[in-house]
Amino acid sequence: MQQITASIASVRELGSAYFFIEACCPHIAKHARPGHFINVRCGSVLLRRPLAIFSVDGSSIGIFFKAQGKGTSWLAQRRAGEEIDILGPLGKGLFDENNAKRVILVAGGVGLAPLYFYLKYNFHSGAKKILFYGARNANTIFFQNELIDMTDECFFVTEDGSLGEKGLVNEELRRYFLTYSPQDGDLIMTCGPNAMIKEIISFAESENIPCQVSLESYMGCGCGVCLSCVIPAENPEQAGESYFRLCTEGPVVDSKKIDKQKFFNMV
Amino acid sequence: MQQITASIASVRELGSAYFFIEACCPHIAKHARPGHFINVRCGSVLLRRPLAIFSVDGSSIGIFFKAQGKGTSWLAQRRAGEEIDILGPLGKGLFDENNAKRVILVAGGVGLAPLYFYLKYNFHSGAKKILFYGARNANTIFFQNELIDMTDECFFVTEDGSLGEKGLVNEELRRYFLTYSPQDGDLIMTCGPNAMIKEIISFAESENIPCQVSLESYMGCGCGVCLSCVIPAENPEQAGESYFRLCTEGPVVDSKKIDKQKFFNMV
Amino acid sequence: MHFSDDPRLRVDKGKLRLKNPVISASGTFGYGIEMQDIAHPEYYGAIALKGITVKPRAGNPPPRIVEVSGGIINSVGLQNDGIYRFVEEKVMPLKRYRTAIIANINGTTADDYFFITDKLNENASVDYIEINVSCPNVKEGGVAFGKNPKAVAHIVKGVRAKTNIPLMLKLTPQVTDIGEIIRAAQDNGIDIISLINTYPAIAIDINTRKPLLGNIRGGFSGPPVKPMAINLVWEARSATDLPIIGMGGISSWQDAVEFLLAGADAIAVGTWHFVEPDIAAKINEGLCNYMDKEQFSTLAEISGYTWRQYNE
Amino acid sequence: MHFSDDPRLRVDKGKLRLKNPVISASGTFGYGIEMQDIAHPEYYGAIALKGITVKPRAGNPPPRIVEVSGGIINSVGLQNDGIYRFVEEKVMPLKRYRTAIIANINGTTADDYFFITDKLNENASVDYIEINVSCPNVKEGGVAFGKNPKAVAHIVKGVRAKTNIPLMLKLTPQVTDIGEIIRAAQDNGIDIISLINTYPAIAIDINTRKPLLGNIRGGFSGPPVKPMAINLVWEARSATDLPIIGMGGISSWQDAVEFLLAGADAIAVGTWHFVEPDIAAKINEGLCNYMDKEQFSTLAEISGYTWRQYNE
Ligand SMILES: Cc1cc2nc3c(=O)[nH]c(=O)nc-3n(C[C@H](O)[C@H](O)[C@H](O)COP(=O)(O)OP(=O)(O)OC[C@H]3O[C@@H](n4cnc5c(N)ncnc54)[C@H](O)[C@@H]3O)c2cc1C
Ligand SMILES: Cc1cc2nc3c(=O)[nH]c(=O)nc-3n(C[C@H](O)[C@H](O)[C@H](O)COP(=O)(O)OP(=O)(O)OC[C@H]3O[C@@H](n4cnc5c(N)ncnc54)[C@H](O)[C@@H]3O)c2cc1C
Ligand SMILES: Cc1cc2nc3c(=O)[nH]c(=O)nc-3n(C[C@H](O)[C@H](O)[C@H](O)COP(=O)(O)O)c2cc1C
Ligand SMILES: Cc1cc2nc3c(=O)[nH]c(=O)nc-3n(C[C@H](O)[C@H](O)[C@H](O)COP(=O)(O)O)c2cc1C
Ligand code: FES
Ligand code: FES
Repeated sequence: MQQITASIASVRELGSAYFFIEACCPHIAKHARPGHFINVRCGSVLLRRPLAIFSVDGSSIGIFFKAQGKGTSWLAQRRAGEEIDILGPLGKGLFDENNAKRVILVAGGVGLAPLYFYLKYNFHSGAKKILFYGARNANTIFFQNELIDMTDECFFVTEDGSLGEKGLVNEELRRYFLTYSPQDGDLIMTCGPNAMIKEIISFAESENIPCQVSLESYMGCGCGVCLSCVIPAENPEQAGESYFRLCTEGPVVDSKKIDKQKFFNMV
Repeated sequence: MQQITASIASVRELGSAYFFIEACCPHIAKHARPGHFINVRCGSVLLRRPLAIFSVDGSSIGIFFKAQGKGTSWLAQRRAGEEIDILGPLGKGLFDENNAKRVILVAGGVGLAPLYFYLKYNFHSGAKKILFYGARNANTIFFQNELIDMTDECFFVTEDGSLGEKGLVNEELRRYFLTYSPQDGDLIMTCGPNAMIKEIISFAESENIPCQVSLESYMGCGCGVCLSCVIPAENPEQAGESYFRLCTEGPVVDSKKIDKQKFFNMV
Repeated sequence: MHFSDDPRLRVDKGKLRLKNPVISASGTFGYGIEMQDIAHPEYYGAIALKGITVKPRAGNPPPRIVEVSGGIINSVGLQNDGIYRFVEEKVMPLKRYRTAIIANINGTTADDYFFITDKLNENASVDYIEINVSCPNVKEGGVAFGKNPKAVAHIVKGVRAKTNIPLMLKLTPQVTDIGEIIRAAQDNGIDIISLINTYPAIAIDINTRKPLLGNIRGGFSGPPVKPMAINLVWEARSATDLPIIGMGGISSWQDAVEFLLAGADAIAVGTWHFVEPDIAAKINEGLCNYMDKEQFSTLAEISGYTWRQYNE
Repeated sequence: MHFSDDPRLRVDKGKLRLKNPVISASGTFGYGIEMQDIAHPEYYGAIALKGITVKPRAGNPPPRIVEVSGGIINSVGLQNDGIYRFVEEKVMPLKRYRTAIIANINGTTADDYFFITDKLNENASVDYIEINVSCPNVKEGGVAFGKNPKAVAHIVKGVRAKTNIPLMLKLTPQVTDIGEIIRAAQDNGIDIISLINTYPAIAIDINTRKPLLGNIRGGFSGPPVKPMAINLVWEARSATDLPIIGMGGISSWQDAVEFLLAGADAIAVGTWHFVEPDIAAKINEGLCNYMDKEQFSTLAEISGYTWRQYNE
């Protein structure tokens, strides 16, 4: 973990308020693994904003984000050559394909970020990779060529059908498995809006497919000291473990670790 | 009084952190008189910052200021075409030459602003105008040609002697009057740092020369509602009048109105 | 029709009856007419005038205001001309506008409050009396009364005995239990609760090593106090059914809605007048749009909405 | 030599003896070692560990933190593994660093405090015990104790009877008279006063009309609370000669100096850890430079400097 004033190498406006920024931070770039995130100071906003690492290129890392509120909007207005204050790499629970034979990745919106990194990082791994990437419409499905290149099968899903299948990404996933039933060695990795995650988890658990999910929560420190970012834990050993810290035990966790009922009530 | 989102016509960096900005605000420009000020919203700074009106040109007004802290630094970074939120014209006590025959103006640093406006506004008035303009060095004496044009006599005074006389402007004033003694119909107008003002007032009062002084104080509203900007009053009629509001009874006041002892202790 | 006159914005709870819920907080809007070019008195449901005392008061030595931590600290110290000149010079000029007038009354003794009330009652020229027992900027009385439930009970009772003009009590946030103060006032006939006044605060210049305010200590207000004020409004709502005027850090119609949801029946704007003098009009407009969007037809439905979800 | 070890920064007043005046505020720096890559434990004069209770506690439902008005509201609610696992798992790993260790202890009953103290006393592994009677995020005990001088007296007395470990009392700002609480603690053997904890606060989302925190109410901290905290340090200094640890909104060495001038003998940083994890090192460096510039040779000369100008 390092705090660094990183110089911005490039800023790309991808359209529809989505941005891609590359920043030079050799230490973070060197240690980054899929699932890791950084915590970025965003102008006069107080708390740092957590963003997944999307890619690593030499001594730079890339982030892919949507300008939502004050913090990410400030970030979106940066220019190449300016500096940003970054803390990273953060997170201990990471995407880990282990001995999976077939990895099914399900991304919703900017939830693509850590999964994209997974695909790039594990390009040469033995597992078969199938991506389901959902977004509102064709304008918000990014990096299409790269994604097709990095996967064995790649499905784009849009709510309005303007690209790929029409509908929600979780419906598409379900449909896929109706045709090609689950196999031994399947592993689902997912990141996206909570409504989507909820569906993916229920599906995975009902089909007994292991499921790694990258979650979000409000974070204070990003480093495990404030206990703000917690997620309800399934079967805690004692009261002090009823919640786990997403920043240090996640952001990627096995879906089994989450007390689903509490978590989905909460979000 | 009007609150207006004024478009910035021009920004000139004068050097040494001094700036001149022109902004389009027809109503204010129309009603502005020497001594009037505006209250400007400066980015994320909470309170508006008071600045004297320096000049009027058609439907624009000019301000002349030094980037001191957060507010004025923000202002200094504006660019032509951007907008600023202005309240003005503010102030009721103004520079008023009445029937003075000879007006002696004493300016220190940015204290030049309202006096410059006075000179411009009263260019055709009958009074003789003598300006003493002091600053740290030659780099911080601005508008020299215009000032020479607008005055009958014009003395520049710098602390390091790099332009005009060397020393403090109040010493120069005293020296002048040693040679050309006070006359009936003399009137002093002054604006500048408190240390200077103190000297000017004592001199004027000891020589029985009427003295109009433009003061500064911390302001909340600039419009008379908060009672923050007060100055100790000489001979108040009752306790409620021990202090007067600088924003509505000033910023220009007759030196006789000020409880000098209290005021100079305070600043 | 101006938004400020939209009938949906009417406040009508107990003794609090206003054409709209936006009030100017005492001490931040002078005597209501100074800024009429840009902030017309009729934008307001009511105008709370600068605090008055029996005798004229000089107020505190300047500097009286300083900007820190996103807010301001003020130590005006109740500079005013006293009750004798108040009605004629301050109230009368405002009478011709369609807005309610609130006299904010202060004392260094309980008798001061009673005396001022008598005077105000004689000519019945104000619509509400706001008993200020929360000024942090005076040496005697002020917040010392507001921190003591017995003193509050005594003052409210005495003032109540002197007048039928609806009474508000202006509370300090710097207390252990705001409910205790409210109950003491309610038991003695208060009609309306108004909160919060400023928080005692100090700022020191590390170079001169002197306090930035002439009076050392002042009262903190502006946006930073909002989350604490919302909490106190919530607590006040839990302590009483009386109408509540919520304030502290309001700078937008969204803030106003937040106070209403927490339990306020009306709101007041203080510090933000210095930033956006036309804030009252903007809040009324924002409230009307919010009511359209969220399909509220009366302000009363918004007032306490969130509080009720957890307390009924 | 690192600035944090500069001998001029030593604090040596009563029972408070630290190598430098910068402390990590409880709950904002975990158990001291999590961030050591960027914020080394040895930058600190002392580290206050996350609050502990007798039994493990789940803490409050998320969301537990929200950013509002330039500060944050948290409602962590003392999630911890309980005293039994504390010494072995939390204190021991920190022992090998040159910094003092403060255990922040909490209870829903007075006996809880006594029990924890017994355990801590047995193995004498911590340097200070901070009695937290000011947590706004627990239903029982917590701030309810800290608002009541009798409860404070009782708890301090009982804890004192159990140990010679120097005792700190962590105070809530939400009281009528902080002096009263301090005197109650001092009369019963407290060694050091530590203030402020967070202000009770609420934020409501006007679209969902729900509170932003899972627990409705939380504690407000960060830069906005500074001027109020400075005032309370000033008041604490006026009430006692005991060493004072000042905190609330510190985000720079300048803020630290301001607290010292107002009367603090040491300071703690909380929220700002989340923004600048290396803040402790920066404060120590800034303090050294300030001492050079202003020609102070000991920290004690700065502590209370401004307060003394008006009180001696
Ligand atoms: C581990 C992790 C990885 C993330 N990766 C990405 C990514 O790669 N790309 C991307 O676009 N977004 C990502 N996010 C979400 C991103 O952090 C939020 O969009 C961002 O914080 C919003 O800040 P804002 O100031 O723009 O919006 P705000 O107006 O402050 O808030 C908008 C919403 O953002 C969320 N949010 C606000 N503050 C925080 C905080 N301190 N911590 C967490 N969430 C917060 C809240 O849900 C809030 O309602 C990630 C979040 C987490 C926790
Ligand atoms: C009537 C009047 C007219 C003025 N005209 C000019 C002018 O023409 N040109 C010019 O350069 N300066 C002028 N000033 C001074 C100018 O207002 C301050 O320099 C400015 O407010 C500083 O703000 P800041 O945020 O840059 O600095 P800060 O860092 O906020 O403060 C620096 C200093 O500015 C002063 N100051 C800060 N806030 C206020 C406030 N709300 N009201 C008054 N003073 C404050 C204080 O003395 C403070 O120590 C005038 C002041 C007054 C009262
Ligand atoms: C400059 C100033 C003067 C004030 N004078 C008074 C007063 O005379 N009487 C009173 O009850 N409150 C007074 N207050 C407190 C305000 O009415 C209000 O309660 C407080 O500022 C909180 O609201 P805000 O955050 O919107 O400013 C004053 C506040 C300020 C800033
Ligand atoms: C996330 C968080 C958790 C906290 N937990 C505790 C705690 O367990 N015990 C305690 O005494 N104070 C706790 N506090 C209060 C801080 O120690 C400190 O008193 C307060 O935040 C004010 O300082 P600041 O403005 O620098 O944050 C906590 C504060 C925060 C923000
Ligand atoms: S964000 Fe602080 S513990 Fe996870
Ligand atoms: S600045 Fe508010 S009365 Fe003068």
